Amino acid sequence: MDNITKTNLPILFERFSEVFAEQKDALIALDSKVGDSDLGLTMAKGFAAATAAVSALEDASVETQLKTAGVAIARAAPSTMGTLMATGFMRGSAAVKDCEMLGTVQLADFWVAFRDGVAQRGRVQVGDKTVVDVLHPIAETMIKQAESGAALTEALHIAYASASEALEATKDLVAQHGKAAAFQEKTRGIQDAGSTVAVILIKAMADFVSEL
Amino acid sequence: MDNITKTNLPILFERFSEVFAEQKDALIALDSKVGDSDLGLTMAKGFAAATAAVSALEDASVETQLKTAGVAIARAAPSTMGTLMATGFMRGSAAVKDCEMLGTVQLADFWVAFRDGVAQRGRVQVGDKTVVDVLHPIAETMIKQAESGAALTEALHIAYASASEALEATKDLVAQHGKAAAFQEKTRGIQDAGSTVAVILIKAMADFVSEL
Amino acid sequence: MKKFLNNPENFVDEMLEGIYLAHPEVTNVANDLRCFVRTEPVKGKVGLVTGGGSGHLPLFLGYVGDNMLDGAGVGGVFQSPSSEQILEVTKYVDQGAGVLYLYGNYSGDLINFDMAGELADFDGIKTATVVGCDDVASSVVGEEHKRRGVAGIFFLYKAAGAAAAQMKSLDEVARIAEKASVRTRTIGVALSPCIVPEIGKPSFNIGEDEMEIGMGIHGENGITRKKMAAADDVVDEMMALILAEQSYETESDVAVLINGLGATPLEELYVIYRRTAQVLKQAGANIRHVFIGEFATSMEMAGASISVLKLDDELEPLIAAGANTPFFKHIKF
Amino acid sequence: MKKFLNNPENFVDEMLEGIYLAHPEVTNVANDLRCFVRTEPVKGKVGLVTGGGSGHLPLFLGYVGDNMLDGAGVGGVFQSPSSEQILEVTKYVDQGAGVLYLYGNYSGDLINFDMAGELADFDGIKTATVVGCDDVASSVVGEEHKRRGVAGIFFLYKAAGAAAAQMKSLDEVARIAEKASVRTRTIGVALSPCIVPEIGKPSFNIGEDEMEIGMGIHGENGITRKKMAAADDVVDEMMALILAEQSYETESDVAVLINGLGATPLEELYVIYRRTAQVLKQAGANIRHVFIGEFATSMEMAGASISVLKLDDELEPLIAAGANTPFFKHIKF
Ligand SMILES: Nc1ncnc2c1ncn2[C@@H]1O[C@H](COP(=O)(O)OP(=O)(O)O)[C@@H](O)[C@H]1O
Ligand SMILES: Nc1ncnc2c1ncn2[C@@H]1O[C@H](COP(=O)(O)OP(=O)(O)O)[C@@H](O)[C@H]1O
Ligand SMILES: [Mg+2]
Ligand SMILES: [Mg+2]
Ligand SMILES: [Mg+2]
Ligand SMILES: [Mg+2]
Repeated sequence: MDNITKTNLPILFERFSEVFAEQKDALIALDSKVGDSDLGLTMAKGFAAATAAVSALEDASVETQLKTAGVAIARAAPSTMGTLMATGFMRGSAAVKDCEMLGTVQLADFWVAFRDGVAQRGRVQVGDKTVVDVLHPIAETMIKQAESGAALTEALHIAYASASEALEATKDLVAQHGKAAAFQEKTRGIQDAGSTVAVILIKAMADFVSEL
Repeated sequence: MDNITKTNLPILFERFSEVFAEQKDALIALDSKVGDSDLGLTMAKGFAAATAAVSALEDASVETQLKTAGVAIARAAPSTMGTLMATGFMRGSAAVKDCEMLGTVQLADFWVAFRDGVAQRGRVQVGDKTVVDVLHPIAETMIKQAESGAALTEALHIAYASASEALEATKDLVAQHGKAAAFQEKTRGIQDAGSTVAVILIKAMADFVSEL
Repeated sequence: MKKFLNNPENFVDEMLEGIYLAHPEVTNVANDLRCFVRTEPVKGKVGLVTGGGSGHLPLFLGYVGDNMLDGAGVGGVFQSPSSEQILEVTKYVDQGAGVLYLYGNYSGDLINFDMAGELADFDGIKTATVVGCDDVASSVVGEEHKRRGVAGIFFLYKAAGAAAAQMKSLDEVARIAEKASVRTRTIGVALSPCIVPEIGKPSFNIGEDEMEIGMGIHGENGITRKKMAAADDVVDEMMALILAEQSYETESDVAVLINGLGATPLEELYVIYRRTAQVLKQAGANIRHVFIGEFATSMEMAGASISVLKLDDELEPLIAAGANTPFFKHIKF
Repeated sequence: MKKFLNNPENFVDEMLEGIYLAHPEVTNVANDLRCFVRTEPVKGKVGLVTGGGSGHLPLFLGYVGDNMLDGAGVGGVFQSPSSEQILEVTKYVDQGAGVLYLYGNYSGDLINFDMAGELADFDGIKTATVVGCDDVASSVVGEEHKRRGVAGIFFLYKAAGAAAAQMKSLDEVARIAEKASVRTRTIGVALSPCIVPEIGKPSFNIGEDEMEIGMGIHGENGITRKKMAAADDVVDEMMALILAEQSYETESDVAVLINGLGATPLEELYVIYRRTAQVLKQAGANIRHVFIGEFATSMEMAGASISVLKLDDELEPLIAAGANTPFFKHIKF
C-alpha cells in the first residue's frame, strides 16, 4: 500500500527510534566537531520518548499521533534540535489535520509545514548551514512529486536523494546559528550535524514505506 | 664621655639609619626564609623617619626625642617589627622621663622598659623565637652592669655580646608568632629576623658610645 | 578537576536543592527542580520569566524575587531549559496579566522560549518576549539583534521588574524592557577558561599571559586575543568599544555595571571601576548608579565585563528602585 | 601574572579610589585613603572599628555601613594597617560612647590595634577589643585564643553592629561580640593558591588533584592535604571538626555561613550548603539563618569555608537584623 495510515504510524516511530539509536555515536562525533556533542544523545532520547508516547495512545488520529510525538520530543530533548524536531512534528501534524492517511500530497503538506515551522522557530534561512538546508529540498521535492502525481514510495526516495545531495552541500557553508556559529570559518568543510538528522528521518520514512 | 646626652641623640639615630640602610638587603633575605621579605625595607624606612623626626626637633629633652622616634617609626613602618620597635622606644622614653643624660643605670631602665613593652605588645615570652629573645638578655645584662657600676661603653659591649649569643640561640627555636609561625618546624635552624634587628640596634649603640 | 561536586550529572539539581534549602522565598513547580518560581506570586502583576543555562549564578534564577523576576527555567550547565519547563513556570507565574519572557539572545533559548510561548498561547496565557543582546563584541552595528546577551541583562531585569511591580501592563513592561535593552552595551574580557562539570576540563585555553577581549560567557570567540596589559589600558580598550556606540551629549545619565566572571577578585573589579569612571566622566557621562560584583558569571572563569545603560527619566527611577531576591538586594536611598 | 592591575604598588590605593568613587556613603579621613570610615557617623553610638590586610574583600572594609561597622584600617595586601591609621579612624568614629576594636587574631593586627588603643587612650577615647578566632584548624581545643580569625568574624560584625545600633554601651557591645566569638566555629578548605600583586606569583602550591583542609586565608598550614574528594565527603570531613566542638542538644538554633574564598563558583557553594544543611539537621541543629556567597576571600584562591554560630535568644535577633553597607545588604523579614 502506498500510504501511511494511523495504524502504521507507531511502527514508523519505532523505526525512527531504532535508527537514531544506531546513529547515536555517529551523531555525537559529528556534533563534537563544532558543537557540544549532545546531538546523538538527544535524538536517541527524543525519538525513544516519541515512540513510547505514540504507542501509548489508543486508536488516535494521524494528527494526534504526530502531535503527541512532537510534544514528547520537546519534553525529552530540550536541545536546539530536539525542540526544532518537536516543532516540526507539531506543525506537520496541524498540516494533516483530519487526514485519514498520508499519501504523497499529504506528506508534501507535512514536510512543507515541518520545514516552515523549523525555519520560523530557528529564525534561519536556507544557506545558514542548519537542518533547514535539508528540510527545504525535502519539502520542495515532495511538492513537485505531489504535483506530478508520483506514488509515495517513489516520491520519498526522490526526496531522500535530494536531501543527501543537500547534506553534502552543507560542507561548503559557514554556520550562522547555534553553538557552531562561534567556530565561524572553521565550520567550512564539516557536514552540518542537524542536517544529518533530517536525512536520517527522510531515509527511514522512505525505507519504511517501501516495505509496507 | 660615658653618657648619651640630648645633643648626642640625633647623631645616634643617624647612625641607626645608616646601619639599617646597610643591612637592608641582609634583613630582606632573612625575612624571606619564613616571612614576607619586608623587614629590611620597613626597618630602613622606620629609622630614616625616626632620624628625620628627631633632627627636626629643637632642643628637645631625651624623653621627647625617644618618644618622637617611636611615633615616627610607627607611622612609617606599620609592620610587626615596626610597631614593636615604636613601642620599645615609646616605653623606653617614659622610663627615662626627666633624665638629662643616659648612663648605664638609665639605659638599663630604658632597655627593661623596651623589652617589657615589646613582650607585652607582642604577647610573647622568652623562647618564642622573637625579638624578645634578644631584648631580654640585653635588658638583663644592662641591669647587672648597672648594679655593678659599670661604665656605659663597657656595659653596652657586654650587652651586645650577650645579644649576639642569644641571636645564635634563636636558631634552635621554633617560631610561635607572626608569619613565621605558619612554617612551624621549618623555622628551626633559621636565625630569627626580628632578633637580628635587636642585635643591630645594641651594636650600633655600643659602637656609637665608644666613639663619643 | 578541582570542583566541589558529587556526580557531575547531579550538579545542577544538587545546586538547586541547596538553593531551595537556603531560601524558602523560592520554590519549584511541576515536580521539577528546574522549574524555579517565587513562592508567593503577586496577584494581578505581569509575570516576568527568564531562563538559560546553569553556571552563570546569580544569573538567571538569582534575580527571581521582589521587584525583579517571578520565575526561571533552569537548564543544564550552559544548556537551555526545555520549552516544557518554561511553560510550567509560565503557568504558575501568570496572574492574569500575561507573562514577559526576558532572556539572553542564544539559539537554544530563543527556540525553547518561542515554543513555550506558543504552548502558553494554547492555554490562553498572553506572552511577550524581549531578549538581551548587549554584547558589542558579538556583532557589528546594524546587526545588534544578532548579539549575544550577557551581564547587561541585569539592567533589563531591574527596569522591567520595577515596572511590573508598579502593576504596569504587559505591553508597558515589554516596552520598558526593550528600551533598556536598546540602551545597554556590554564589553567583556576573559583571562582564563572555565570547566563544565560534565566535561571535566577546560573547553578552550587562553595562554599564560593572554587575555581575550570580547569573549562570550561560554567561551565564544571575541574580538582580539592579545598580551595581558595594565588594567587602565584594558579598560580604555574596552570602553572605546562602548563609546563608539554611545554618546552622552544630549542625555548624560548612565548606570554602570562592573561584573566579575567568577575568579576575578572584587578588589580588581574596583580597580576596573576606577578607570571606567574616569573614562565615562571624560566622555561627559554622569554616573547615577553603580553596581559592582558578580552578576553574570561563567563558573570559575577569570575576567570581567563592563556594562553601561543610558538612562532617561523613565528608566532612572526603575534602576534606583529597591529589590530583594536571595541573590541580589538593592536598598533605595 | 593575570590580574587587573596597574603598578602593583598602587593596587590597594587604586582599589580604594574605585570604592570611594562608587560608594559615597563611605569616605576616608586624615588625608589617607586607608583610613576608611562611614561618611555619616551616628551620634552617641559606640563606634565599631575593624581592619586588617587587603585582599579579602568584602572583608574588612566592606562591612562598614548601617547596622554594621563604622570604620576600618586598610592594610596592604595581607598586611596590617598601621596603628596611626587605626588611631585616625578611631578618632573620627568615636562619638563619645567609646570604640570597639573587632578584628581577626593575627600578630600584626593585634600589635597595631593595641598600640592604637593605647594612643586613643591618651586622647581620652575609651576602647575595648574583641578578636575573631574562629578557625578550628589553627589550634587545638583549650588554645582557642591562638586560633586565626577567618570568615566567622562576619557573625561578630553582624551581632555587634546590630547591638551598637540599638545604642547599647561599649561594655554591652563588647560582651555581645565576645559571646558571638566564643560561639562561632569555622573550617575551611583550599583548592588553589592566590597571588599577592606585589609578589606576582603564587606563594605556595596545591597539587592538581589536591585540597588542603584547614588552610588559612593567607595560605597558612592546614590540618591535612589530600586528594580532592566528592563534595559531600569534603563537607562531612569539615563538619566533623565543627561538630566535635559544638552540640545542639540544649540549644539547637544556629546561623550558617558558606563562604567562597574567591574563585569557587556560587553554584558549588550551594552544593556545599546542601550537604552542610543535611549534616547539621542530622546533628539536631535548627538552621535559623543562612548566608552564602563571598564574605571573606583570599584574592583568587579556590576553596570555601563553613562557619556555624550557635545562637541564643540574644544573638538571634541581632543576626536577623537588617544591615546595609556597600558590600553587604540584609533585609529583615
Ligand atoms: N537557529 C537554528 N535554527 C535551525 N537549526 C539550527 C539552529 N541552530 C542550530 N541548528 C541546527 O542544530 C544543530 C545542532 O543541534 P544541537 O546539537 O541540538 O544544538 P545545541 O547542542 O547547540 O543545543 C546544528 O547542526 C544545526 O543544524
Ligand atoms: N607577636 C610578636 N611579638 C614579638 N615579636 C614578634 C611577634 N611576631 C613576630 N615577631 C618578630 O617580628 C619579626 C618579623 O617582623 P616583620 O617582618 O615586621 O613581621 P611581619 O612582616 O609579619 O609584619 C620576627 O622575626 C619576630 O622576631
Ligand atoms: Mg549539540
Ligand atoms: Mg546542546
Ligand atoms: Mg616580615
Ligand atoms: Mg569569585
